[in-house]
Amino acid sequence: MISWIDLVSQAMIVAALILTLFRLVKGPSSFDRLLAGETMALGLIGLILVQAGIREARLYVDAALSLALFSFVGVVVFARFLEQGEIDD
Amino acid sequence: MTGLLVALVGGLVWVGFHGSADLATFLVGAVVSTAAAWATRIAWRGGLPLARLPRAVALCGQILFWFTVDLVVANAWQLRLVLSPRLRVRPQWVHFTTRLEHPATREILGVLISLTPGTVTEEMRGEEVVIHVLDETPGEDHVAAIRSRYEAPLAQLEAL
Amino acid sequence: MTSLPSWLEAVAAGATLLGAFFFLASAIGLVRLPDFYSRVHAPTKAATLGVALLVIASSIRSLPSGNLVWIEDLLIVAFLFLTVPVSSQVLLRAAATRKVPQVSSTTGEPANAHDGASAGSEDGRTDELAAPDRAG
Amino acid sequence: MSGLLLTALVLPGVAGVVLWLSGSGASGLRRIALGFALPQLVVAVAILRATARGEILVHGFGGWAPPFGIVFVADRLAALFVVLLAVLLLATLWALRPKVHGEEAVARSLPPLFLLVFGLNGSFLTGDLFNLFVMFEVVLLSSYLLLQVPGGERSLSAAYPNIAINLVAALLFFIGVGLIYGATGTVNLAGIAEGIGDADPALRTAAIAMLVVAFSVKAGLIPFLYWLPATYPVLKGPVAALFAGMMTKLGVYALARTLPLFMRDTPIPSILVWVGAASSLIAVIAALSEFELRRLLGFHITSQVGYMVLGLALLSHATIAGALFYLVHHVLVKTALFFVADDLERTSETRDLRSMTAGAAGPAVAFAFVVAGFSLAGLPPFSGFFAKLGLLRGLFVVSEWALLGVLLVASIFTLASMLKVWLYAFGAPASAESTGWWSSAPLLGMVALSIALAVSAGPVFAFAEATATQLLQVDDYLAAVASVQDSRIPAGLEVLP
Amino acid sequence: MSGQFLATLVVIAPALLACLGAITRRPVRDVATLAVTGSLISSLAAAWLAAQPFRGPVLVADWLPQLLVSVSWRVETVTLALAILVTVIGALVVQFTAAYFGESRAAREILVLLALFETSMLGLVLADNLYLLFLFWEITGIVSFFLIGSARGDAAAFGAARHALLITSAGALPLLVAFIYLTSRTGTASLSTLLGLELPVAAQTIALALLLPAVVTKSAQVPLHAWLPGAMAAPTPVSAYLHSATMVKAGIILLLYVYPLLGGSPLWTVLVPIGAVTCVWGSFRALGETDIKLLMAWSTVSQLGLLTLTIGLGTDLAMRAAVLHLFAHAVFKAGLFLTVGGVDKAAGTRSLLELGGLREHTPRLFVLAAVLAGSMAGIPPLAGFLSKELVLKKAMLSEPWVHGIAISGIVLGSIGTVAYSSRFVFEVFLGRSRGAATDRGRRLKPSLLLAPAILAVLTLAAGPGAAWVDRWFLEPVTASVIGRMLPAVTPLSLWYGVNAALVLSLVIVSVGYFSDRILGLRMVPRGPRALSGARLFDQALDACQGLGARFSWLLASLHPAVYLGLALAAGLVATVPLAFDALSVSPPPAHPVGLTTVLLLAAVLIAVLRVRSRLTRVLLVSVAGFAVAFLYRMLNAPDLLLTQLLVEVLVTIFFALGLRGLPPEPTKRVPPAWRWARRSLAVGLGLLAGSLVFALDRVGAPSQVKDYYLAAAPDLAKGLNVVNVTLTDFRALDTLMETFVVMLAAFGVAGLVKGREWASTTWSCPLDVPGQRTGLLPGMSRLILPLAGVLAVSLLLKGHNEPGGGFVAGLAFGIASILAIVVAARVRGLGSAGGVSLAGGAVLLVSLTGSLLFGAPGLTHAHGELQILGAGWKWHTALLFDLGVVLAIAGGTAAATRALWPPSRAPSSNADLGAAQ
Amino acid sequence: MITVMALAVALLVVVGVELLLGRSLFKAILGLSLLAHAAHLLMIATGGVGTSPPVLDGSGSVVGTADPLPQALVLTAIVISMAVTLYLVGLLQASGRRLGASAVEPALASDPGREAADPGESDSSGASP
Ligand code: NA
Ligand code: NA
Repeated sequence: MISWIDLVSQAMIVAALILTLFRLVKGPSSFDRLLAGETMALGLIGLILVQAGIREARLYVDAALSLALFSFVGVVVFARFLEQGEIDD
Repeated sequence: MTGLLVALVGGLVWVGFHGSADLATFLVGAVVSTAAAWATRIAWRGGLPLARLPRAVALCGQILFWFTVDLVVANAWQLRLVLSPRLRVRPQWVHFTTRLEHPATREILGVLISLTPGTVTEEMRGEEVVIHVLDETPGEDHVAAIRSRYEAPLAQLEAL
Repeated sequence: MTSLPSWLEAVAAGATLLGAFFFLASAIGLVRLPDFYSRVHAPTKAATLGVALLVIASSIRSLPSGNLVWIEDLLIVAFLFLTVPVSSQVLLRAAATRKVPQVSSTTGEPANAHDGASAGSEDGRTDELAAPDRAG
Repeated sequence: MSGLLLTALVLPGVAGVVLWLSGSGASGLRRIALGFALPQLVVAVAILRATARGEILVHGFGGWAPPFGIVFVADRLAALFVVLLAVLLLATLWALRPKVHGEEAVARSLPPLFLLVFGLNGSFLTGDLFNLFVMFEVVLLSSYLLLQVPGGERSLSAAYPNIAINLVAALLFFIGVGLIYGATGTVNLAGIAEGIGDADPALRTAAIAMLVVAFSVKAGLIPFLYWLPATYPVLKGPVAALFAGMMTKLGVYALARTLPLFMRDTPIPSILVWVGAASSLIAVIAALSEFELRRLLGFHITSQVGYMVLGLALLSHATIAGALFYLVHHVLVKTALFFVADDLERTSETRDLRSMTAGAAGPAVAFAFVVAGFSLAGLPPFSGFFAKLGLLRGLFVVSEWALLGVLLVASIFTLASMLKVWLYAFGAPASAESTGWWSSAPLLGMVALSIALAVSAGPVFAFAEATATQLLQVDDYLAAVASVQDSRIPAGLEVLP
Repeated sequence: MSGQFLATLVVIAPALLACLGAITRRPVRDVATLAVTGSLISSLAAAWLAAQPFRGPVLVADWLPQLLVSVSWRVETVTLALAILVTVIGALVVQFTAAYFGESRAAREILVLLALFETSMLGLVLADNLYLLFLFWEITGIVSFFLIGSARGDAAAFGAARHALLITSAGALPLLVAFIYLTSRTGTASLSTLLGLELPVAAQTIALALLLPAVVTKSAQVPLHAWLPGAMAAPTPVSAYLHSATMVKAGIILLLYVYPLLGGSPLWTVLVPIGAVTCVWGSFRALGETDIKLLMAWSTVSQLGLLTLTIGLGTDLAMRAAVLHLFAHAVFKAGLFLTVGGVDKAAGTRSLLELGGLREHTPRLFVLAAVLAGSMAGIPPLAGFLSKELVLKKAMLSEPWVHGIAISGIVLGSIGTVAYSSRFVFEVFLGRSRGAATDRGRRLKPSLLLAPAILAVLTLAAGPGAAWVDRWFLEPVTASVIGRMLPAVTPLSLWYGVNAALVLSLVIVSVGYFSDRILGLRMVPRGPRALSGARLFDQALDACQGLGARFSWLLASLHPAVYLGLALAAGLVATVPLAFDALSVSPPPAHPVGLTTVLLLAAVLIAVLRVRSRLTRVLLVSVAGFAVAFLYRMLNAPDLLLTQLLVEVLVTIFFALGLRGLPPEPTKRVPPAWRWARRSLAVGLGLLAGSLVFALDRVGAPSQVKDYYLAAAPDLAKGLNVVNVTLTDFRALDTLMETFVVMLAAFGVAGLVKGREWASTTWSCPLDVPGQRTGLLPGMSRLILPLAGVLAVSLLLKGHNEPGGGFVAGLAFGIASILAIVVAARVRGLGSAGGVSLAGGAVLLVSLTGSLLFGAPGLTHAHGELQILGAGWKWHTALLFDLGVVLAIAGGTAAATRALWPPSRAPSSNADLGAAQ
Repeated sequence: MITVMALAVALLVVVGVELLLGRSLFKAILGLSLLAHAAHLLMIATGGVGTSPPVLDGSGSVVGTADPLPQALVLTAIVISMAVTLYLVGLLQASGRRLGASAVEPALASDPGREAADPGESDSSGASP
């Protein structure tokens, strides 16, 4: 049963990722894209967590943890330069 | 005091990182986090005046409670909004002045506003807080809710 | 290592499904909401409730191992609580500064509506790097 | 004895770090640099002396026996390269003077220069294919830094062509290592040599082809040479000389190392022979049309690397010996010619032969050019003649008449472009106030070495022959690597001295 | 005195003494004296050796024994005779040169070069070792190059010098092959030994065929003769020596030397037509020349043809004739050139259109010229008559078809010779001046007449002393050439009675004189310009340059993408068989989650190609990185997952920094053909690369190390994370070097952007003016930064047993430091980020060498357990190593970030930055 | 997983090559990153897939454990390619700022006059030719 649920959950997250990808590509503003990028990182964290039930999978949680702490830095830096108009939208 | 708190929290976090709750792990964690705090002390302008722990914990609990409630209730509400066939939103920029004095508590307020569905902090500049409200539901005063649920306990925390 | 009681299993399963569902919902929000400022709200939700639920599930599942790995899972949530508001705030402010269009139904004005000139390249200041490098 | 190998690696690494950390001025840095380069030469010579006796030095890093740990191996081939590099390093440092080339340029050149040597020495000594890949990267990155030392537009616009092709090469190298691992189950060179026979032939060929393409890019063979004439004119003069002497030779080294070891049973070497031949001929004709001195010389590098590669790829004793002797000659002479180019460009303040003030450089430079240029063209009595003779003899032994013809024609074109340089750069008598002999000392040093090579052609050729023998007798190499024992420090440091 | 010493002395004496003079900066007169002395010493030594009974090779030293190169001389009558010829003429030319130039810098240079040339020519004639012979052969060419081009700055002279050197060197290459062939075949490179061998005719023919180009080029045979008239750009004394008497004879000498070895080849006869054509063509061109020096040059061409023709007759007697004519020609032609020099000095011109009546002013020169020219024309009783008579006689004895060619060649050529000889004498010295400044003709210094006079005397004396010449010179030398005594032959004499040769001689002289004096015949006035050899050579060289420009364009000037595509294609082309193999088997079913990931990846990648904005592309590629990271997760590679994610974050940040203020993307559309080529290449390479995965799965060999690593990591290396153990222990050297790669890249970024390294920049980059705006970031980072630090340390510490390790921790610290840069108004300490990085490098180097102290190889780790506070604290030096990695990576990342970070926007800080520079 | 990897590698190479061989320096950098991913996946494929990560639990059982060596090699390669990408981004920035160029151009052939006039530091005056 667990595996069925995992599969469905993963499918939902992947579906979410695909929708997010749509937003990333579509924009229209660079901020939308950044937002979508960040959301995709969250989706990856979600995927890793869904798979984290078994012992070996625990080994991947550190990755999720690191991503949770660091993925926003890229957004922050990009947002800075977008705000200052140094990167074309 | 702050240092002790940092060490304590850090030790616990460390235990979490390592998934083994023995004294040695905790001590290492405490040392490491103290060192980390020291190394990044430049970023710590001021510091958290958290002197009285029990009261602080109680206030934090209060905040956490409202936070959880908001999270569940407002999320459900927002879920409905997003999934409704005819999606109509009335966003609103709301400016208000916080009575919180310390930068740290102000920022915690800002974070809490963002984390609860329906509102996102746009700017905090001194006392001025600007938030973006996703859907201005008539009859619901976001600012009032924020004031009562988060600002008030934070102010009490400040006062400690 | 003992196995999990079935009710806990069920709770974990439910949390997993619900968490994933919140992800999906926030993604739908991301797609459907009309302007950038509204869309910022979406991932904030996924980060909060979605991840929190997944973490609850994963923590429950890790219980039989007997050690405290679930703290690590909780840390994920804690970290996201720290970082996601920051990034949404930064994005929001930057977008407002750059005057990203918003739905006409919006009321009020963002913080930077009047001081947009304080940032951005319109102020005519040239960047150090763009100027000829005369050093040496 | 095996500590020597470690020392040869560590010295330039430490030097690089120290130079970067040091706050002293360019002259001070140069003194520090010389302080490291001299012992480097001593160590290199010590390695050479040991290997000349037929010994193969090994050093098993981490105390792990191969194929589990990385092992350094110094046979004659490796020792030869290490010594040549140490000599070139000294000459380059000697030539690179703050007063002449600018304080900042010298200060900025020295640290990456030593890290370049760090990577090069590592490449020559390593007995592990993946480690070689990493060493290549160190070399590459250092060279990128050195390329930017002169500053200016041209440095910058030369960067991408240089980087891109080398990255593609690195990519192929990496995949090639992967395929080799897939085919033989190891990345240890000796292990590969042992396992390659049982590997799937198609997989083996694919892997080796990738490696060879990667090495060919490094060696500047046709059609992958475009980065070379773009790069060499940009570098600071003495650094360009070191590059000219050693950078493409890294590719040659890699081929010399791997061809006999594990590429023999594939069709690749026979293809490589023709790539080498085409390079030697086409590049030298291309050189004929160039008017920028260092660009011209850059094409020559490809041409002569072509000689060496075809000699190596024929995998016969005579041609390998000829190619190795040619290599020694080429390294000395090509470095000398780049020193000449540096002198000429500085005295006449241009890089274009057409606008060079003929005779601006002094008689010392003219003399050096005569020796080096005619040597490059293979004219007697200079070292190039013996080098050419050795290769021709080798080709004769294996009855490769067409290749022989290619070599002969290429050498005439070489002469033609040397004469062209002579016309523009030295066509008029030296001016009275031209640079003196002392300022050309590094150049004359290289020329003296080239003359010494011609005079002592016998012993050097004997070494080349012994090296060829050693390369073809793979068993010696394998035995040496197999002799590395597990020598970890037991728990608790019982072996404390 | 030993033979080795004397023979060596013969060779080196001239150069040695001249160089001695030049190095000690003696005046030209002294240098000349020294050079003449050197030549005379050589002469005497050669004469001494000739007087000794010893004949054979003497070995001085082995040079490159593996290739049979040695320094050894051939002490034979012919070599010694040639040596004497070279040195005597050398001495005379040097004397003349010194007188001709007077005190000048050029004279000193020319004298030294002449002496060097003399030595190389002596080496050539005396060398026993074939390679030594070749060596001197080439040196004569090189020295000749400098002598011809000695008028530096003169483009025409340079062109001539280059022409000469390139042609003769090209011709010499097959000679080298011939020598290699002979040595490989016989195992000896000694000419003496070789001459005693009997080679099969086929081998003789191969060797001769390879040797002929050298002869044809060096001795200026048609059609490769054109360099010789060009070489007249050299000063006249130089031409006298090199281009008439000695160097151009090298080919003839070589033929004489190898005659016993290769004379049996039927190919030998081909020399006859070559020589005949050259003889005729040279004469006819000489007839058309108005510059008397060029006239002499063409005359030399003609005479060399005559010599070649004679040798081509291929009999012992023909060799005898050739030897005689070789010496005779050397003497009279050297003399004639020197006379031309005298004319030039006396009249200031060499043009027949201006000269005339010079006898009035320089009667003695006229006499000398008449004698020497008479010898050239073959007028009895001069030496030239003797030798030409002999040549004619031999030619008549040959086979019919050879006979025809030879006789017609000789006759036609000689008629021309007579004609231009008479023209030279009559038009220069007799009649009246045609406007040349003969009126200003000074009396020539006696020193300018000495050398021609001696040569004239020699040529004059040969006729009457024919018997003597035969007995003491011709007979022994010929014997030495052919390797045995000649059977009884008619002795050399001025008078053999009336025979066909004599009749022909008379016909030649009279027809020649008649056609010049009476008909005023001027054959081939200038020669058709298109057929001019020098012009053809220049055109060929230009064509080569053009071809080279085309090659250069193709090889180095196309768009880099072409070469990159080539390299990729070349690298992957060998995988085609594997691909076919892989595609023939149906692939295993795909994992559903994996497949979904790949579909997502595909969507992302397609989007990468289609979107427009750079930022979108960066984000998409970063998402692709996430997808790959997730594949790592599915491939059971937790360390890779962790590393890949942090790398993606870091790289995205760098792109944010790197995209600032860029010019717009290039808009020029790629041509459709190229686009299609690129697309097909991309798809093809993609298919190949993808099929490699299947191939590896199907035919891959098992790992030789995996089981050991899995066993040794926990037991010996004391780490459970085998990947980390591999990185810090089994293969720690990779890690060490790679860390340096990161450091270099980081410092390189600084060098690129700022144009200088991090060390020389002062850094201050307040992002926001403090207090103006806050937001959540500054406050939250107070929490985030220490947490990041704790996380990084944790990743470092547990890396040995769990996912993590130095790289990951370093990356985490690096990202944290970027955050700090973003947040902080001013972060002290970051200024030394590069220093931190280098400190990391230092730690790594320490751990590389530290184990040596314990007698263990580099990078050997130690581990143990310390008892403190009642608990066992495990320690492992791998941690120290990883610490170095952390420092280097984190420091490097921070340094690179700082380099790319925009400088402060506040005007005050701008001023600071300006001041710092 | 083999099929998944093969597909991923093929996709990455196709798009990587397409980007690398274009006119834009920026795209080329992205292309190189993608090609690096492909190479890394290929390297993992050399060791087979395995069923558990090469992080041991101390129980001594290593059945089905993935080959650690390719993973270690790939980790090294990831960091190297990161370093190179950093450098390339620096190059992108420098080309844009100092040369005003965003396109990959054939290597500059001889430009001696200018170089001679300004052999020292950078001159960032004009756009790239
Ligand atoms: Na040559
Ligand atoms: Na050459």
